[in-house]
Amino acid sequence: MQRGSRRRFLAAAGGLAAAVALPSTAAAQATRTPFNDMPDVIRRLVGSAQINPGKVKLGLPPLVENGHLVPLTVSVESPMTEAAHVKAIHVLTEKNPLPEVASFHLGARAGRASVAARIRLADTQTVVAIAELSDGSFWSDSTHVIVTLAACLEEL
Amino acid sequence: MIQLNINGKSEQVDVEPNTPLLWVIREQLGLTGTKYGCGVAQCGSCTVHLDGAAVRSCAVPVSAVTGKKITTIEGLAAGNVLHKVQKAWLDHEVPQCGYCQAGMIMAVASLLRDKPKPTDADIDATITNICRCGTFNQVREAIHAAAKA
Amino acid sequence: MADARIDVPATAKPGEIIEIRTLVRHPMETGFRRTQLGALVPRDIITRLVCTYNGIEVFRAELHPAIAANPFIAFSTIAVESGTIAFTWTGDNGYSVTASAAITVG
Amino acid sequence: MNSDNPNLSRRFFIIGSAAVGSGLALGLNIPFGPGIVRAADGSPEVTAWVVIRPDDTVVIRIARSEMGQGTLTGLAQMVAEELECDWSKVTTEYPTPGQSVARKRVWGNFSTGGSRGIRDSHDYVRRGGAAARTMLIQAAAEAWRVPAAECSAANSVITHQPSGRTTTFGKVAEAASRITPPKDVALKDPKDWKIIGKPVRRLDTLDKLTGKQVYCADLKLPGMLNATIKECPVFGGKVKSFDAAKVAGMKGVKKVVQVGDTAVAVVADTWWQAKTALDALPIVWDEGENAKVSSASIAEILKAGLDAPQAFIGNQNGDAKAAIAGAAKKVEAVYAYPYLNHATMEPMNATARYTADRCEVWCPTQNGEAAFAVTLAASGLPADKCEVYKIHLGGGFGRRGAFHDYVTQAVRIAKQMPGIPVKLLWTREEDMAQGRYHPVTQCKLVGAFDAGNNLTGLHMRISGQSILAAVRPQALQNGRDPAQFQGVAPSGEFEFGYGVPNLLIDHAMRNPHVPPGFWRGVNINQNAIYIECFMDELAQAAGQDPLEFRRKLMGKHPKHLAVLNAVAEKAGWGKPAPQGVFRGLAQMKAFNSFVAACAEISVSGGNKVTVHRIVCATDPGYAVNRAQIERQIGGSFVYGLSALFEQECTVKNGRIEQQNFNDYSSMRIAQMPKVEAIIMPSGGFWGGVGEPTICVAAPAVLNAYFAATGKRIRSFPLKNHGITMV
Repeated sequence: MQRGSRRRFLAAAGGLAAAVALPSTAAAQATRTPFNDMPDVIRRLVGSAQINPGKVKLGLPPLVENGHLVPLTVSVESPMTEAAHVKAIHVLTEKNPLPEVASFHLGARAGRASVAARIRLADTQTVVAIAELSDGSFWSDSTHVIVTLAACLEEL
Repeated sequence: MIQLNINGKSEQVDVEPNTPLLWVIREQLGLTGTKYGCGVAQCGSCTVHLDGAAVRSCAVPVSAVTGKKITTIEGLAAGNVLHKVQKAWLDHEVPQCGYCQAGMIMAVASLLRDKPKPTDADIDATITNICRCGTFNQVREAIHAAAKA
Repeated sequence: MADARIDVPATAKPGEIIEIRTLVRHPMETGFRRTQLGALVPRDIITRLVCTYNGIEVFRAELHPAIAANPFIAFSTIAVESGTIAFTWTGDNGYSVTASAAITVG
Repeated sequence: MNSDNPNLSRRFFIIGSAAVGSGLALGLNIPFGPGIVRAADGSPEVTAWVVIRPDDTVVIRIARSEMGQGTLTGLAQMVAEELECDWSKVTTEYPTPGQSVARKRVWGNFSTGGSRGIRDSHDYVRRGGAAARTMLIQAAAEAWRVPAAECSAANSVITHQPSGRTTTFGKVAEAASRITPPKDVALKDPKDWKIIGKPVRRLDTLDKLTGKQVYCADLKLPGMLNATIKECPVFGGKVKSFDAAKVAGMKGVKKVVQVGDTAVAVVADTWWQAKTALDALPIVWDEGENAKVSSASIAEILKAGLDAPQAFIGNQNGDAKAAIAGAAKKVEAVYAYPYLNHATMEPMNATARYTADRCEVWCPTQNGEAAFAVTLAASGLPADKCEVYKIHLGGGFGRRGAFHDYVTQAVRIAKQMPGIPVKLLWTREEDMAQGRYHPVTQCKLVGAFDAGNNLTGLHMRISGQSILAAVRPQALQNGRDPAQFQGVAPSGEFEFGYGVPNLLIDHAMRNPHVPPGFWRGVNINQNAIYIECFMDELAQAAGQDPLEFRRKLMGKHPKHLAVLNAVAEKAGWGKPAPQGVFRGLAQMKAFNSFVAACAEISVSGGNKVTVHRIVCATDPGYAVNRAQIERQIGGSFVYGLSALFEQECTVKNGRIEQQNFNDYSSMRIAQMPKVEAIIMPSGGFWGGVGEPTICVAAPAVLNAYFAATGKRIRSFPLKNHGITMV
């Protein structure tokens, strides 16, 4: 939020008041045992479709110290029209306790298929971004990130 | 302006009189062989000679050394010839990280000036520098070798 | 710091792609950390961010424990008309926070 | 190297300063992009590991950090062995992490910790040397138009055997650098090694004797300013306010800056001015809840863990609890081990220069890649706009490996003064207050004997702080921190050396707020004291000799036993010691090496301990340089025994009480025992050297103290019991 001049809205709502909003699946997820089954999760996301390399650009630093706060960007080449746009971008990891990081759902109204977030990486590993396009095709990019702290702990 | 005689050269420095000699040596004169380790005269990394005697320069105000001959590690060798302590240190491969060794060498050079053939007890009583890498057995061997040189 | 900070341009031209940045204060407790007494700290995360533009959803994110504390999410949308861009974060333990910003398009 | 030349030759001055000068020149001037095959001085790079200059000088690239442990020389020996070069022509240089990123990590991991510098990289660095040799030979053969198979290399000379023609590496290096590296190369059989295994002289000694060696704290860049810093002394606390106006007019002061949420720094012309101003600067801290914590409150939490029902199991066989319940005789003891600071001789420091499109950092680091990672994060710039230059370390011991808080600080300060290089140097007091401390633990041990005095069960309950829980909680194994069981693990690098019919070793995790870190040896330090002192307690309870008692339990651990037997034999265990001298034993497997020690001490006045001699054996698989291994053994004992006798970091009002070497002392030469090293590499595996032996000194001395006095000391440091080392 560096653009101080453009930031003109601070919002705080009574967070806990809306207890009704708890979806039943969240409670189930909350107790999920750590297990990274990235290939299975990807398969569930894309079904029987092929995943093609290309179109997606995943931006992560090549090295991070502890992985607690890692800036992430994903952009996808797309005209972002009603006829041809990115429907979703999924980010996954191969060695975090759970593979899912985030899924971003967008459409033609986004204008540009580009998202940013800050993520956690538990270990030196490959991060994968998969884009689902409106024509049903899937495209992906992956990046290897070294968590330098992991090197201190190998086989301890 | 304070007038200093350091490694045989005359130097003038413009510092507060209570500035520790260590920081005058390191920051004003650019002689960084003398190290900062504790600032409270405990570790000996900052040892230099004042008129040949070892002192811990972190605890000596620069105003107290005018008129004295200061020798730092950079001034220990005689021109191109290593001091016998340096030579012994080389032969015995004393340093590990080496950060404390300039101070150690200066302390030992002063000891050998006072006691050319120090006993182990003399060494124990005089050399109280801290070395966290723990090269003490090589230090002791090298002192005896230097004493024989 | 309020719970949520959003960064939406106050004005835009019709058809302009605007960048929206959001930050919400939340520990995103992963469910993998341990307390001082070695007990597991239960998971407590924001699981979803929804952005609507005059009531129509234009962006949605599903979040997992691998999103860092104080989730920062940035995305874009096309300025189509004046009105309100609204945000709702929901998550574990009934968490729900909303924020909105007015935008003038013209 | 000519490093045994006592005269200050011209080379002395030129090479001595050139080593530093070229490093800096590389840092300041020379972009080093992908695909480049020339070193900074234009000499051809044969492989990423080997640059050969026309004068036959061999520059070997070293990715790991030299911090006194000798890894620079050891790794160079590895490359030189396969390269077949003239060892006297070898010099070294550090590639930078930025080059590593640009060249897809061609030099592998930079991390220098866990005693892994050599054992993790020996294979690929030797291959780097072997590939270069193959290419040099091929280049010569092509020039002579003869088959490469008819040529061989030795001592930097290539010979065409049939004709006897010769050339040198320097003459063919340019051509060799254009040859495609071989896909695979064969490595020498260890029995043919000529340089590995020899006690060759270190490559980095001379400059350390004359004041020429530039440590990072000595760095000077044009236009550089100096800074020093205070971070909230209560861990987790923040800066509430500070009154910069109070010091703004002081001589030399350029700026007072807040650094993150937690620290304040003063930037001045000189460091002494910065320190004087920071001492005078009023700072108000928001100390937070942790200000209530004390050593006593931490000890209470840990004590409760000793009997807590829930614990993570690290090693288990049979049913220890049942064996203890049904024992004819039980032995029980509780031990405790304190927080420790690394106290490297050179305090934490880093120099940074930031502009909107470039950030450069000069720092002492055990892991250049980690320093680079925090530089990227703190600067906010991409990898191709950042660079880190490793400058010689004044000690590491684990403080400069995993945590680069001091680099982050330096970048954050430099960001507030764009374009100006700023050197941040901590005071010793800051270094004591802002450590990443050896974690605190307690341990309860219960041994069970049957009526025949056979050990039937053992329960070792560790209660205390997990490093992993603090720094990488996601990597815990369902809550369990495997590193907690170093030295008592069921298998692997830290395998427990005893067979006990019913065994339970578990850990009740208790995590105080003090930030833990990796301190030379990590958790083997206290685990060795716990288990090896308790073994002596068990032997005593069984009325058996401590060596014989151990031997009976070590039938399935021949390598553990071999080092124990070696020290017992050399020390004369079982034979009378000199009058007043008492012996103690300990053994452990640590960092994949088998280590043992026998200490000989005497005690006067009941509390003045003289450690006369420690016989130490290590089996590290392969011994690359025995001279350096001996020095690591002696040095590790200084580190371990300083802690045993004199060191602890206590907590009061949430902060560390010790401030400097006056209240956190370290061994002096007068206290140093004679160290006799038995280096007995048995081959077939690679173990570490820098850390393993640290753990056996303390229990060996404690067991000897019991032999001398009949007293078991179970909490540390010994100074708290009025015991001093003389």
